[in-house]
Amino acid sequence: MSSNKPKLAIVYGSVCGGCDVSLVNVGEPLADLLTNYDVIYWSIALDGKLHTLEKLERIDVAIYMGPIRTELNMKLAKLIREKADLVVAYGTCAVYGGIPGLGALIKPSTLVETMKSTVTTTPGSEKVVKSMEKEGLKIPPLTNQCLPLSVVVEPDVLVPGCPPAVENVEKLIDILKKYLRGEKPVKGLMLAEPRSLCEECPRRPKDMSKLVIPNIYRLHEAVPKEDKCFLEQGILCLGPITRAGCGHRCIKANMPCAGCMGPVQRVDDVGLKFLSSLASALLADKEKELGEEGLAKLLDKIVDPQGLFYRYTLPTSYLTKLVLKRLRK
Amino acid sequence: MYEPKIIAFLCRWCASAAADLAGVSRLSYPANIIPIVVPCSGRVDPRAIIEAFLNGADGVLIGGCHTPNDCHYISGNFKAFKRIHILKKLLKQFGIEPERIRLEWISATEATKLVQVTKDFVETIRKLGPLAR
Amino acid sequence: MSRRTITIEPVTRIEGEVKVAIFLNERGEVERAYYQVVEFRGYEEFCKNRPVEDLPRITSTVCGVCSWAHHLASAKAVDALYGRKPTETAAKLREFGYQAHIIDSHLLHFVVLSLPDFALSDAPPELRNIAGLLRRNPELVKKFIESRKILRNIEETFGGKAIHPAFVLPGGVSKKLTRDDVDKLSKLCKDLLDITTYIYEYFIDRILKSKNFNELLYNEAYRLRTYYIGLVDNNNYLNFYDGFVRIIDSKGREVTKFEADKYTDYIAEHAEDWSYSKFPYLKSLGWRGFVEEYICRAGPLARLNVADDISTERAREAYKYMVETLGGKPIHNTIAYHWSRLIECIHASEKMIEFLNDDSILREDIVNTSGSPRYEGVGIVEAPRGLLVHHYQADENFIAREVNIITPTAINNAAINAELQKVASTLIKGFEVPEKILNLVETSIRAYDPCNACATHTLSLLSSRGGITVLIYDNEGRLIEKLHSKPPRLR
Amino acid sequence: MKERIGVFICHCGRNIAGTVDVEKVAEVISKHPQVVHCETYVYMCSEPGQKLIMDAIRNKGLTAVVVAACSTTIHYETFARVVEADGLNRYKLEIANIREQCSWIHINRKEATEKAIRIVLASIAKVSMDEPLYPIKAKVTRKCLVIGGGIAGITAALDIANSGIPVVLVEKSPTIGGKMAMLSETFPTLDCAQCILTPKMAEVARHPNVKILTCSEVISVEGYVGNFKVKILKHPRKVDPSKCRLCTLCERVCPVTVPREFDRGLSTRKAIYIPFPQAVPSAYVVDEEHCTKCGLCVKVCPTKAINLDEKEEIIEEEVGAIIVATGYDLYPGEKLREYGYGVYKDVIDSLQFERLLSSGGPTKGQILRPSDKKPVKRIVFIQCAGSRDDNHLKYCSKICCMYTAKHALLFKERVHDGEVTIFYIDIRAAGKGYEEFIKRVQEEFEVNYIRGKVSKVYRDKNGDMVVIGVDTLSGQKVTVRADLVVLALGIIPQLDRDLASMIKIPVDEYGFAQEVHPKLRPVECVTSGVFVCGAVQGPKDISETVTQASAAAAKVIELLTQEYITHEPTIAEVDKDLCSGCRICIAVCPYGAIEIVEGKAKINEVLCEGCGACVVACPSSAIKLRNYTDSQLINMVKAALTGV
Repeated sequence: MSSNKPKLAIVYGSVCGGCDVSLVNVGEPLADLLTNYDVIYWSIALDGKLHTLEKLERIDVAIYMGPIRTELNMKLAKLIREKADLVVAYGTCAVYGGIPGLGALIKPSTLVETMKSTVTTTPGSEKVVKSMEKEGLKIPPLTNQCLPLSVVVEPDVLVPGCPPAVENVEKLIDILKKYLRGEKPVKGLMLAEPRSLCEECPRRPKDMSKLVIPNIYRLHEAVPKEDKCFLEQGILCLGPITRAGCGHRCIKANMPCAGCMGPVQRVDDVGLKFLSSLASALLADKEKELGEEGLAKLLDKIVDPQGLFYRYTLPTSYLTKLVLKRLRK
Repeated sequence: MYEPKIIAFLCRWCASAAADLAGVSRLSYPANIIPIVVPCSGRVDPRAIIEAFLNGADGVLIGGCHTPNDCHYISGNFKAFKRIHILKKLLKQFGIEPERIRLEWISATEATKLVQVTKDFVETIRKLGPLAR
Repeated sequence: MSRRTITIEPVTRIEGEVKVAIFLNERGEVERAYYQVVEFRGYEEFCKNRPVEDLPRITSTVCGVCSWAHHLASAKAVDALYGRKPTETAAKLREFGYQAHIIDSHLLHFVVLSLPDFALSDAPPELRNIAGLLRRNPELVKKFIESRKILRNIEETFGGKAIHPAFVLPGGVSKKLTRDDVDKLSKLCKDLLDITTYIYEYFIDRILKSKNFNELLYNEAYRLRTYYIGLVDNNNYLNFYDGFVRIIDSKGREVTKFEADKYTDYIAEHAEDWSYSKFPYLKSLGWRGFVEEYICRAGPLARLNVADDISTERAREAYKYMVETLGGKPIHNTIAYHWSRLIECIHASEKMIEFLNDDSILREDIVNTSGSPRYEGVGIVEAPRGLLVHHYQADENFIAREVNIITPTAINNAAINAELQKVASTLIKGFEVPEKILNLVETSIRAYDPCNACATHTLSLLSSRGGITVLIYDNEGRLIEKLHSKPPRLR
Repeated sequence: MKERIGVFICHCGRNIAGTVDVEKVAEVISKHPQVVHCETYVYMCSEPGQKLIMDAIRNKGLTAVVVAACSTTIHYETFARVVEADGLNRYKLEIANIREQCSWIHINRKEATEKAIRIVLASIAKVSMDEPLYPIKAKVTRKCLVIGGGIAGITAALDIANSGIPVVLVEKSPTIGGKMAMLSETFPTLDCAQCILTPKMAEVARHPNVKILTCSEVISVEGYVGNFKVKILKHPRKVDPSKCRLCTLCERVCPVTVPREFDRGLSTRKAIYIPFPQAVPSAYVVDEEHCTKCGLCVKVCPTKAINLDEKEEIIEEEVGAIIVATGYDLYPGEKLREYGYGVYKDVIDSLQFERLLSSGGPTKGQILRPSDKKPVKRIVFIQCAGSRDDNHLKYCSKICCMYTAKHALLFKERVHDGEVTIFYIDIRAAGKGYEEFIKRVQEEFEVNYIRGKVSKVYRDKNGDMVVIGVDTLSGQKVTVRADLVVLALGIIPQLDRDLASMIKIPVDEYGFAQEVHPKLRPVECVTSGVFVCGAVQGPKDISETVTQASAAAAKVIELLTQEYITHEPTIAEVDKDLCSGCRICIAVCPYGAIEIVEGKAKINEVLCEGCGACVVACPSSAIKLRNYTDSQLINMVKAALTGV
């Protein structure tokens, strides 16, 4: 079954499957592309097995989805970088770590304890496995952290989005078509806008006067209006720091941006930057009136800054690096 | 004895002037404090604070002008206050002691306060131990 | 001859990373077979200390294939926690959008993941897939691709994003439906019903009558006489979004029927150290290992077994036909999961048209902001793959303190293992195992449409003893790689 | 370009070298890859020291200089001139302060030396990324806008005009003069208010450098210090002041009668009227709201001065500075229900009482009660009516104690056997001659001061006003009967919110204009080029108002006598390619220096003071602070920590 067509592999980290579905969702352009490539591995749709992949000396294009959470994920990530000419980090998890990245700093032992202590779990599970079978049944252990592909190897193309928007997947397909003709994209190409969601936000006001955050409301405290800037309603929205290019789908559903496209071009740490923006704009017109105490009270309404700022990017935060550095010492 | 390294971002108008006054008055304080003069406490970027930690600082002190009315730039001190407030909370979530960051209002005349604050802060950090253990 | 191990790695055309390990004895007979989930996610821990109202958006990413199920189960748990019953309009909007998702997931699974096993059973492995299907039956694939666009459009109308939607608030939804939306949806839903009917008829005319499908459908190895669990409404009719949890035994007798928040009285979970997925079981039966009689199954077939009837016309007819054909309820034939899926697709399509004719979906009261908080809430929905439970506890500031999620794939984990053992023992005789046979082993797994991202939202036991060795075998049982890894060192 | 940095380390005699091992510092610093020259000298600021620097710049082709010496505030200018003398840009110089912030505060030589090295390394990190910069220059329009034609506006306008700078004085009402024109006499000297004010009004009216626009409002302000563009809406006066001879014919034929504002409703006027005889401009005006356009006045006017079809007009002015002097208003008496203001005609406010006292007022200076025009014998004054009250105005209105005392005195002068009762909370008489004045009123004029709060005022069957209160000194309930009750209503700022936001004047919680610093910059607003004076900035009396008006004028003169404004170039700058126009920076900028132009933030170079608050706030990192960029700050931190 050897073919002259370039070889394409779609490989997983600890995926949720949403990226796969987003790829399938583009329909014809994908079908068209797949006829031009020899898809050697894509376990959701095809029957190629791991050993086939391992035996190959070279892959032309590899698309990696999901975060790296187990040693198997890690092995595959390194394997494709070694063998593939063009590596695509597909989806927020592969680019920034994604939501599973929220577990980046949780110790595996804690995870075990949590598992053991959920309300429905029976303590002291029986063993059905015979000891001699154990060796063959070893599961790949967890990596110490949950990492995006982009931290482990250097991808050629990055497609953020949880999952990537159809428009960006189509762009990727275009790139892969051009690749067939020998055109390789610039290294590190990010399929998203360099600027923030605010630029294309449908709620951008006509009167471009200052943006003051008047208060902080959680989603159970305020019903968002459908036509007004979320921040100006006191509802925390990551729009100002998040790359545009997602088609502002959440905003359309009247929900604030949670940042799945990752930070704008020049920002490398969402939390450290956005906390400044947020803090600055919060009651910027009432600072002296409220004083430190009054301001502190309002700021404390940001109950989970980590989860707010780093919902999709925790493994890439400098704070994560700092914690890991601290642990390594 | 463990000697912590501390970066002190001092606003040009108040805290740094207080440091100058401390010098003129020959008021001694620990050499652990390495001053970096900034235009305003509102210029201190949380990213720079974390950079200090990543490069070996065990504590970061930010000195600005008193609220509500002393800031040379009107409200830079409030900006610093709000940012540091969230930053500390964020650090806590990452398991890093928020006490490693200290924001203080020190007017140009308060050389003694500067001395007191720096001495106290060095002690606090000494008790916390090195950031990277 | 010595003992051998056969691994299928990864099991393909299912969602997530799974491995099958089959241990053969000296005579080449199957001694034990294991379905091993080797992917890890870890949600239950890192959802802690997050604001509970954010959990619907966070947990929707537990799984990208059934993100709507998680979004809504989470929403219901959050509603209960805040003590806010969603307004009638909000509940309808959620349920409306959810029908589209059921179809989305079912059709994707049927056409892309499973149909190649039946429609292309004679094809070589590299063509036993959607591409092969496109060659053999372009019309069907075209319809399928059309359905993707329609479904994406419908899902985006409600949820913003079709995958990982974001549109629920405690006690309601974030966005009203407009008259324009309804006009657009009318056309889409009508077209969708045509497509689901087409695919159903294709199945009845072409697949159901085919020899190889029939062989599997009635094959004793692919049949488990188990308990079933699923949601039913007040009339004991099929319902995906809301209702009571009903459990029946293998004879079809109702064992119990309970409301969501009582689930801990009935369901418990067992953990094994060789899988990142746990094994839920019925408390009344206790954990007895992979023994058919003590196992409970969830999913499309389970739903149709526990329900007395279906409310919509076409689906009801199709349902009756299946029950008659297979000799009455409960149906234990695992391959009938596929059939059930297509019946549900028709039901969901019909249900959407019903919603469109209900003017109350246009009302503006989409959020209920009052209610007395209970700080604990359970939300249960029928995910495409079966019963899904989200259970949260929060502090007085509505910060999550405990999170428990039980997924349908986990519920079916024991059944899959039991059936794997049965199928493998029946099919594998000797050390030479053709690829085709291994695919038949996988076919039994695919019937459940397991979703392993879901199943491994949390971690199973990790070996606490020293270094871990990962052995990788090829499908002939040869050890081809041995990986050593040190135990995690995070303190 | 690779930098060639020279580092010059000063011993400062023993001041630095006594604690810091300067040679060791030099040794370490010399190894820095960008440092091409490093030397130490006993006094770097001395002539020979300066020459060392100049020589090195010339001979070694230095592109940047670090002087490690004393505090920046001491010798920055000295060394800046040194590097400039040899053609280097002054912004390529950094001073590393190793004296005040190092040698003088440490004893341990090793520690001090190590720290000095860190400080110098941080300075090298900064200077290597400094850009050469040049001061920003902006032309100045030599004209000032004064908003408000009361005593504050008039004073400021005159001071500025007298210095030769043109002034546009904008007044909302048909005449200048403001509240002061309504007063009878002024405390504590009892000068006649009209007598001291009207000459000033006349002077400003005829001043060649002052253009007075009455019936006018500022409707838009754009631009920045030195270069404001202002639009003024001039409502039609409908009487040509140059033709009006004040013959009163028009007034006599006008069929419409309405209350007279100037007398606060205690008398009436016609729809065509003159606010008061000494009004400036000295001309009649048509009250557009009430005029029926019957045309009678037009017919009788002998000079054809009346044009009822006159339209409003928009006047555009370019000015370099703006003074806001819009004054105050009385707190609405209706809000104090328990005092019966607005219910009983014989409960009046302090300005109404001024009109009763005024010889030009409705009663020609006789004290007659409004309800039945009977002479008043018994009178009650209620101080702090609205002021110092948590339910109304929290602050003290400052002037009420004094004018109430004045009222009591003037009343007693006119009605010798009159009975005066004053309810007060405290007497605040801090001011030159003030305390003496109060004493005089209390003692010479036998005014009954009751310390206490009035709880109720009502009219009894006999038509007497009854005032019920508590004497807080004795704890007794007090009932006083009176013919007239005068409320010393608190004062509130008269500052339209739109106007405030247009000019970008911040206001305090009560709506008073906020100065930059209450002590050191009391007349400046944060918006550069905008100044405030008078009661719009806070309650104050006439003498303070005039003082502040002159202060504001002096600041304006200081600004507008320069041809150019020069401005520090170390300001913020936007990278348009990265800006998304999220509007956060606008909220952060304390100087209103940022606006969105074509979807992108734009920084006004003259207004920006370079604080850097926006740089940190910008979520796109699209703003940089020149010579204090993010990378400079981070590199300084790294350098300081890397150390030896």
